[in-house]
Amino acid sequence: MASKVHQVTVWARGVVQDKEGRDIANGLARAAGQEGKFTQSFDNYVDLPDRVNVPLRKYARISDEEIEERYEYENLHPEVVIVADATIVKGIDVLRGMEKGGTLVVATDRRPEDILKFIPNRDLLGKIVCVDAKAICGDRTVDFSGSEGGVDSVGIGQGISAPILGALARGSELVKLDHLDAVVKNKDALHKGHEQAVVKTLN
Amino acid sequence: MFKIPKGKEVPLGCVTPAPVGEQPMMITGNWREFRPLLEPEKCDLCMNCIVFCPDACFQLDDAEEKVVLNEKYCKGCNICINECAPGALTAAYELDFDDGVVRLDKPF
Amino acid sequence: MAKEMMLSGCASSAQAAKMAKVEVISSYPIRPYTAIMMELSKMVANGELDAEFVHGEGEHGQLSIVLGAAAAGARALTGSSGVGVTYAFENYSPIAGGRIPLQMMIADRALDPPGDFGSEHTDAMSCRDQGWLMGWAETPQEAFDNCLINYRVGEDHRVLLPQFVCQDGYFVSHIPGPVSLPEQSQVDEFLPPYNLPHPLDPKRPVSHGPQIRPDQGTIMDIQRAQAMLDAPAVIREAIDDYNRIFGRKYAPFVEEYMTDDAEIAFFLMGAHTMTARHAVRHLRAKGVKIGLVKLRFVRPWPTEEVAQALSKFKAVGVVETSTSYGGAMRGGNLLHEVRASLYELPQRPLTTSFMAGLGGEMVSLEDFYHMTEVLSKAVREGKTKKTVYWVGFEAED
Amino acid sequence: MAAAIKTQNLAPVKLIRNVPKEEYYLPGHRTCAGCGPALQYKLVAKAAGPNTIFLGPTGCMYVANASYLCTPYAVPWMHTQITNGGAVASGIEAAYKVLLRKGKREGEFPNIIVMAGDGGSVDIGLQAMSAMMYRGHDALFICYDNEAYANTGIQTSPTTPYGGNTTFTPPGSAIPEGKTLFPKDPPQLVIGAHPAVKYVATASIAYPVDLINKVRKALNVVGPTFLHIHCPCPKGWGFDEAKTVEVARLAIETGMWNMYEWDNGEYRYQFKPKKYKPVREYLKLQNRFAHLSDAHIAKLQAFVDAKVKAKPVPVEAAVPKAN
Repeated sequence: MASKVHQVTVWARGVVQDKEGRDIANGLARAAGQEGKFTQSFDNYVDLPDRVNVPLRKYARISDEEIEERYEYENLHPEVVIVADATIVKGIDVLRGMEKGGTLVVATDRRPEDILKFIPNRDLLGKIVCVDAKAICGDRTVDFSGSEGGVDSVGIGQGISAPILGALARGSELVKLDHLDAVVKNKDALHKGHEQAVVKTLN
Repeated sequence: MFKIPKGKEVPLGCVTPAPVGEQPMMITGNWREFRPLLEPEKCDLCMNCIVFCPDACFQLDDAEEKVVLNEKYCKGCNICINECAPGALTAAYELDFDDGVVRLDKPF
Repeated sequence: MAKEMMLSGCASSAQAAKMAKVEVISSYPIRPYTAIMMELSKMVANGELDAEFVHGEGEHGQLSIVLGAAAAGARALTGSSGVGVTYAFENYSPIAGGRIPLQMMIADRALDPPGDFGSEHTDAMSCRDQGWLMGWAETPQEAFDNCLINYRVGEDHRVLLPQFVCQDGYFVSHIPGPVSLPEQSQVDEFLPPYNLPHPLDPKRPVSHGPQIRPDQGTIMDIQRAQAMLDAPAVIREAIDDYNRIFGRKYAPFVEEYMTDDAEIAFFLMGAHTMTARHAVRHLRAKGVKIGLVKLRFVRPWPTEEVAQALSKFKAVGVVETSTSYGGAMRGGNLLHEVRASLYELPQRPLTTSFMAGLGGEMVSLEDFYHMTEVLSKAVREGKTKKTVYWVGFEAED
Repeated sequence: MAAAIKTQNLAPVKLIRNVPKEEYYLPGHRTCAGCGPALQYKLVAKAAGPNTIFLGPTGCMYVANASYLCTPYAVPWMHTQITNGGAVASGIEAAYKVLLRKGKREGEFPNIIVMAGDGGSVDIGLQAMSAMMYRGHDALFICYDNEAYANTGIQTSPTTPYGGNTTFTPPGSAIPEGKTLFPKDPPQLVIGAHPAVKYVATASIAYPVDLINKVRKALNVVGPTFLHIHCPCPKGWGFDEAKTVEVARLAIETGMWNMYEWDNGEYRYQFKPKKYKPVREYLKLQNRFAHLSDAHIAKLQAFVDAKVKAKPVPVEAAVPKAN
C-alpha cells in the first residue's frame, strides 16, 4: 500500500489569478520538495483555457513516498483547500471531497466567522485560516509564460500568492515557512502573511 | 452492450437541444467578485447596460420601467458600470450580500 | 426494364448517384475519379439531375461542403483520389463522429512521391479507422450497386455513418464494363429518402458538436464503435433487399469462388479479383485445388465471415494493394486483419501476403500462377517461407 | 436556375432603445468576463433573429461558448473545423437551395452566418472563406477580430498589430518589439478579389446600433457578405475587463481601427474623428504593448497615419461587378 498522498487544492480566478494560483501550488510543492518530500503540482486541465474571472483549480500533492498515480485530472479528496479570492466560497462547494478535519485557507479581509457562514458543509473543517492578502500584497501577476505546460519566466510568489503561502504555513503542517522562504520571491509578503494570518480551530 | 456511467452521457453524434431563454448547465454568477448595483433614482433608461452586457444579463422589466440584473449569470465584468451614462451603477462586493449566487459543486 | 450499357466505373458511379437523387455534390479535380464529377456536372447542366453542384476549393473544402449539406438535410456526394483523399483527412473523424451519413466515392490512386497516377488502395486504406463504412468494387456494375447499398446502410438510423465507396483507379474507373442500369422505381423502392434525425433547421434548433470533457470522449468513441457493431445486420438486410429488387447475387461480406474442396485460396478485394477469378478457373482446369474469397467490406471488417471462409483452406494468399510501412507484417494492411480474424480458430490456414499491383502496376494471370506455386509449396512443406512476397521483385522464392 | 428565395428585409435600428429585446445568444457561456467577441455575438444574434443558422469554426467562440455539452445558441448552430467555416456554410446554403426548391423544407431561406475568429477567417480559414465568396453563396462571413489566437493561450495571428506581445511573439533582447510584422487587412482581401461580394463592412462593439444595422444590411443582400468586427479581448490584450468597450472606442479614436462600409463599390465612413488621438493613448491601456519603446510606438503611429490618410482604391475599376 502506497503511503498517503496529501492533496491540496487551490481555487483562483481565471486569467487575473491564473499565475498566482499556479504559484501557490508550485510554491507549496517546491518548498515541500526542499525537505525531501515527493511532490507534484499541476493545473486542472478541464478548467483551461481559463477565462477572465472563471473559478479554476490548481493542485499540489505531497507524499513521503513516490506518488504512484501521477496522471490524474483532479484532486478528489483535498485535505487543504486554498481560496485565493474569497468570493469563490459563495458560488462553489470548495470543500467537495474533503474528509472531516480538513483545513481551509482564504484570502480575505473578513473574519473566519464571516466566511464560514457561506460554507454550508463547514463541519468538515478542522481549521480555517484567513489572511488579508490583498492588504499585504494584492498584486495579481498576469503572465502566460507558465501556462499550458510552459516554463514560468517570472518566478514564484511575486504577488498575492506570497502572503497566502505564508498563511498556509501557519495553518498547516504540510510545509514549513523556512522552505517557502527559499522559494518565494516576495519574502516580505510571505512573512507578513504568516504573521497576520488569523487561525481558527473548529470542532 | 455498453454501460455508460451517469454523468458521462453524450447524446448521439454530440447533438444537443438548443437552450431556451438561458443555458442552466453553465451558471456563471459565481465568477463575480463585484456585482453591479443600481440606484434606480439615477437611472434614465439609457439602455447602455442592456446593450453592452456580453452575457445578456440586463433586461427591461415587463412594464419596461426599469432594468433588472440576472444575477445567476452576471460574471462581474462591470462593463455596465463603465458604460452607464448617468452613473447609476456601482460595484458592490459580493460577500456583502447573503444571496444572489447559485452554489455549484464544480465550476460548471 | 433494366438497360444494359458499357460504362466505366466513373460513369456508372455517376449514374448511381443520379438514381440516388443526390442533392448536393461537391467536386474538385484529381485523376482518376474526376470523370464521376464530369458526368454529374453534365447531368446537372442539362437538367437530368436537380442538385446543387458546388466546386470545392480543394478536397478539404469538398468534404466540408458535403458535411454542411448533409447536416442541413440534403443527400450529399463527394469523391476523390490519392493525395486528395489524404488532404481532406481532418474532416473524416468529425463527419463520422457527428453521424452525418454522406458518401465519398474514391477511385483510388497511389500517394506521392512522386506523382504516380496508378491505382493503389493505400489512399483510402489510410483513412479506414475513422468510422466510415468502406469497401471496394470489382467492376463498374459493382461500383454502381455499392453506391446505392452504402447510402441505404449509412443513412439507416441504426447506423448513421458516412461511406467510402471505393473502386480501383483506371482499372475499374476508366475501363468500361457491362452495367445493368435499373429502373428508377426499383431504386426508389430500395432507397428511402434521406432523413437525418437532427438536421440544422431554425424550426427545430439544435447544436451540433459542442465540446466534451476528456472523460466523455470514450462515450463518443463507443457510439461509433456501436454503430460499426450494428452495421452488419443492416448490411445483410440491405443486400437481401438489393438482390431481391435488382436480381443480383451479392454476398454481404465475403464472396467465394470455386472454394468447394479447395486447399488454397486467394483473399483480395477490388479490381484484381477479376483476373484472380480467371486464374483460379484455369488452375482448376489443370487440377489445382484452388479457390478465391473476395472481400466486400473492409469496414466493418467481417471477422467471423472471414474466419469461416478461410478456415477450410490449408493456405491463403492475401493479395495486397496497399502499404503499411513498418507494420507487423512489413507488407500491406489486409494480412493484419486476416491473421487477427483467424487467431481464435483451432485450425488456422497458413497465410502469406502478396504485395501486388502497387503504384498501379498490373497484376497478370502469370502473377497469380506464380503466387499459386508459392502457396502450393507452402502446403507441401507445411510452412510459409516468407510472410510477405513482393510479387515480381523477390530475389528468390 | 435557382430563383432568389430570400425575401426578408430586416429593418435598420435607429436608436439604442430600438435594439431588439429578444436574445438568441443566451446567458450561460464560458467566455471571459468582459469578452468583446461574446458581446459582438450577442449583438449579431439579435440583429439576425430566429431564422438563422450559426457556424462556429474552432476558436474562443466555439470552445468558450460550447463548453461541455452546453451551448448558448437559441438557433441552430454547428461546430466546424477552424479551417472550413466558409466551406461548411457553402454546403448548408446549397442544401437549403435544393431543399426549398424541391419543397422538402418550407419557409424563408435562413440567415447563414459563419462566426470565425481572425485565425479561422484570414489565416488557416482563408481558403474556405475566399471560396465561399467566390462561388457567391448567400451567407454572411463574420471575422470577429480579437487580434490573436486567444483560445489556445494568446498566440500571434495575421491581425495581431505590430508590436503585440503574444505567447508566440514575446519581446526579448534580440526581438525587443515582440511582433515585428504588420497585420493583414481582411476587408481589403475580400473586396479586392471577389466579384460576387456586394457588401463588406467593418464594425465595432463600441457602436452597437451601427453593428446591428451592418449585420442586417449584410443579411438583406442575396449573396456573400463580409463583416470585420473589432472585439477587444481583455485576456489577450491585458486590460481591465470593465474597459472592453472603452478600448474598442479608443481604437477608433486613435485610427487603430477604421469604421467603413463598402457597398457595391462605394465607400462610406462612420465615426471618423476630426482629429485622431495619438496611438499611445490606446497602447497604454494594454499590457500587450507595455514593452514598446518610443521608436516602436513611432513606427506604429506612422503606419496608422498612412492608413487613415490613404484614399481607398476605386474598386469598381479593379474588380468588375458580377450580376
